[in-house]
Amino acid sequence: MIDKSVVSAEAAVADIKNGSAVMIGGFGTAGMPDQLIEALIAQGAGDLTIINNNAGNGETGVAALIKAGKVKKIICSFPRQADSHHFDAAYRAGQIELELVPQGNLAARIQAAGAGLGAIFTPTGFGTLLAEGKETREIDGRQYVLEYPIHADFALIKAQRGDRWGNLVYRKTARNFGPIMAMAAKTTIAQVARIVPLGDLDPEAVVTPGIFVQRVIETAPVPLHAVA
Amino acid sequence: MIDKSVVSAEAAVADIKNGSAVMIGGFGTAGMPDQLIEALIAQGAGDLTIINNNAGNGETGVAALIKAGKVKKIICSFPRQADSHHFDAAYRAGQIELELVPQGNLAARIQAAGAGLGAIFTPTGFGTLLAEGKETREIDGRQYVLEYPIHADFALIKAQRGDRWGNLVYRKTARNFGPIMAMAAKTTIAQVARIVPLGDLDPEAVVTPGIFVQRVIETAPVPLHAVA
Amino acid sequence: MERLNRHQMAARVAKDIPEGAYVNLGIGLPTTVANYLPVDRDIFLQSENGLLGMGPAPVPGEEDWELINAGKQAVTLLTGGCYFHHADSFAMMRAGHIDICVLGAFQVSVHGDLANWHTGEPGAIPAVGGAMDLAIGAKQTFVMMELLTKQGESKLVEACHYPLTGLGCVSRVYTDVAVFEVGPSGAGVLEMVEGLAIEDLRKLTGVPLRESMALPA
Amino acid sequence: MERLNRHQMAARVAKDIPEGAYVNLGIGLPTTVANYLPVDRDIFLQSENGLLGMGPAPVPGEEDWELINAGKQAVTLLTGGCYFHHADSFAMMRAGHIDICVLGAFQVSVHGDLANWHTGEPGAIPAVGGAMDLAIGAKQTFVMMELLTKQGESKLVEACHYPLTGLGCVSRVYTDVAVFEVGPSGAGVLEMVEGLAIEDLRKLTGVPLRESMALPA
Repeated sequence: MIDKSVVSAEAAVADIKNGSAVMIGGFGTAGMPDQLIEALIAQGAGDLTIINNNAGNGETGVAALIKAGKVKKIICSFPRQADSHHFDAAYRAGQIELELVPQGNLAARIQAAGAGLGAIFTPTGFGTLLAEGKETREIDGRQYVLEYPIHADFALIKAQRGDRWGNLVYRKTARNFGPIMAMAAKTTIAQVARIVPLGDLDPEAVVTPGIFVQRVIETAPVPLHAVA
Repeated sequence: MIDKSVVSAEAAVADIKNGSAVMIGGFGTAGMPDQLIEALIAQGAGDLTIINNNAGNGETGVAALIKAGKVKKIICSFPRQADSHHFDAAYRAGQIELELVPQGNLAARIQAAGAGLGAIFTPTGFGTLLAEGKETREIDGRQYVLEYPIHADFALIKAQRGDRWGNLVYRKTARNFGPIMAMAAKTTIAQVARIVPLGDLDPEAVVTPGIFVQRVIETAPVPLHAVA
Repeated sequence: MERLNRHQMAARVAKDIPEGAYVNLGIGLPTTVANYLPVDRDIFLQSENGLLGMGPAPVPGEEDWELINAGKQAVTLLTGGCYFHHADSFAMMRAGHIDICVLGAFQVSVHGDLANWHTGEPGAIPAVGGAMDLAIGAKQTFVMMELLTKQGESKLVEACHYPLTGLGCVSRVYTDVAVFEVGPSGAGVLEMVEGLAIEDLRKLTGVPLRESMALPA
Repeated sequence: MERLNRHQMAARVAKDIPEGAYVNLGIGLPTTVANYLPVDRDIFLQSENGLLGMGPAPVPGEEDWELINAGKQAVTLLTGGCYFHHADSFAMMRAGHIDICVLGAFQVSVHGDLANWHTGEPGAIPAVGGAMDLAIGAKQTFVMMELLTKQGESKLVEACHYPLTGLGCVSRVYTDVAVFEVGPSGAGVLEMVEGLAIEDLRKLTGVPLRESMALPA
């Protein structure tokens, strides 16, 4: 019997190593897998390359990971925010490398990795600083930039419900990068509000098929009415 | 008030013109929009370029369109089948042009069109007849072929339920090419078993958001219990 | 001359959004356009973080922080709206499924180049978000901005000197004193506030301006 | 020497599919492998037309023709299975999410080249389906075929003369008389039916063959 559920966030992230590339889901705090990130900080792996839309908000999640000095490089679209002070400080101190990617290219490059493509020609960014030095091509009268897939060793994502085969459904706009990051990482770890019996998820409504998920942890139990 | 429902299949396909590129959903007969195809044959437009996984089965659907002499070219992955005699005859008589595309490249090229990409490097087909004359490139030690998006003027697809904003859900493996064709065509027309009131479709379970669908027709009414 | 305030600017942009349009409103000033869309029109607001059919802000106290917009403000979902992942969301933009996107700007050139993501100042931390995708992806990109900087310099320019967001992507510019069309053949004036003459605009902007007062009502 | 029949070949392949594997079985002979997978193991069958967790054929009379496999036969969905669209389905293959795919073949070369989609005969109508995607996408591609054609020619060859499906993609070949490993360093024999010697296989195939009888049980 295959059961991808793991007893704790600590156990789920135990094999993340120094230097790993780690995708972290979320758009701001919506969909950010906070318990997995806390476990990762406690676990101690450093020199990480983090792929996330932002570069941390406030004191928790990706911000805490940066504050703890675990992040060598971040690939993101929107690092500078009102409450991104931990990233700002590390960046100004030259302690963190930034690869800034337009958000749609970030999504497309992650999706390309999950789909096994070698590269894509995307129109976004053509003629801007963010395409400097990159190969470009005119196709059917429009200008495109060649962009490469973004792969990762691990993806840490947050979903609403999951089952022991790793099938996932999300909640509202907390879905964001979860489904495509799950496809792009070698090992995907999902924190879910509730692990449900196999068959509870409607097969027509599963958003992430279990093939893309290796481990599932249930976060602190929440009363049923709050997770419906 | 926006209402994308159209009164009949005839009205829905009325503006398809000679020479149009038309994507048709379905894998074999599962997901084939039979009523839209019948209406298209009756409507009379010819010299069509058809994009479909197959090249018709038996006497109905794409097979009937070919038999009626409306198809100039077909882009598909699997034309030759036990019951593809209308295609076989037209092909051997030199009356139809065939662009044979590996099924995954077909899906990826349709998805690339729907996502606004200019081209993609795909590993499938490298070193084979189907990549002859195409640009190739080694990326990270793997060989890829450059493939271009497949766009269409129209997509005719079949879904299970739809609403007046064009949101769609599908049924089992009849989903297949529907969601990606809807994204790749200028005008997408969906035949659905039932048009439901706005709000009846679970926003977490909508597979094709209404933005990708321009017209919805309800096919012959079916008792409720048969379409649940 | 009476300049439009931010509310009036938002109302002016809203007037040009037809029923049935799929629209993305950028963060900041453009977000306020939503408040002026007529409630009897079905207009579909898309948010880059994965929703279509975005509704107004929730009643205070009823915020759901997993239902937010691109600016990370709590929003609601209209009946008939739906959720999707980030790749599908940006496919909507990049392939022209979005009819109109409304963005703020540091500068817009008369040819429709847009600069709105980075001042290029040394030490400034750049952040681009979805701006580049929106700018070049939507069928039409509208810019909404005050015409002049606080220092009195025109933000409608011959050529942007801030780092570009996209080339030739803007079609129309809504400002506090006039509405402009921009593009390959340069800039034209579509509308002006009362009391302003086109010569005044030419002086304020320092760029060549056509009279193009033929905007259909 | 007793050749394996088709059922025995299917059972032999099934033995090498571990619990938890994501597997795609090609149309024709490989489809029969499903019948020999132990029911007490969770093995996930994927079908290119958009389902994961494919179950056995339905009871006759209960076919649902919107629930079919790649060969367009009626199937069922296991509890815990799900549906998805074609782009996601082929992403599963192309990016190596599928652990094992089992395909039939016209020819396999000692280096793992596969020919299974087209005889290349004049007048033959080509059809490729998902074969090329499966062949090069899965982590491991197994071929399942009778070793000899009806004319007695070896289908394990030095170099395929039929049009290729993929280059160097096959890792193992299950036949009615032996199991081979193939790859960059050529072909090796992992198993033979009783009564057969490696010299017999060398004669039957006409290709150089290593002894590689170290397959873990």
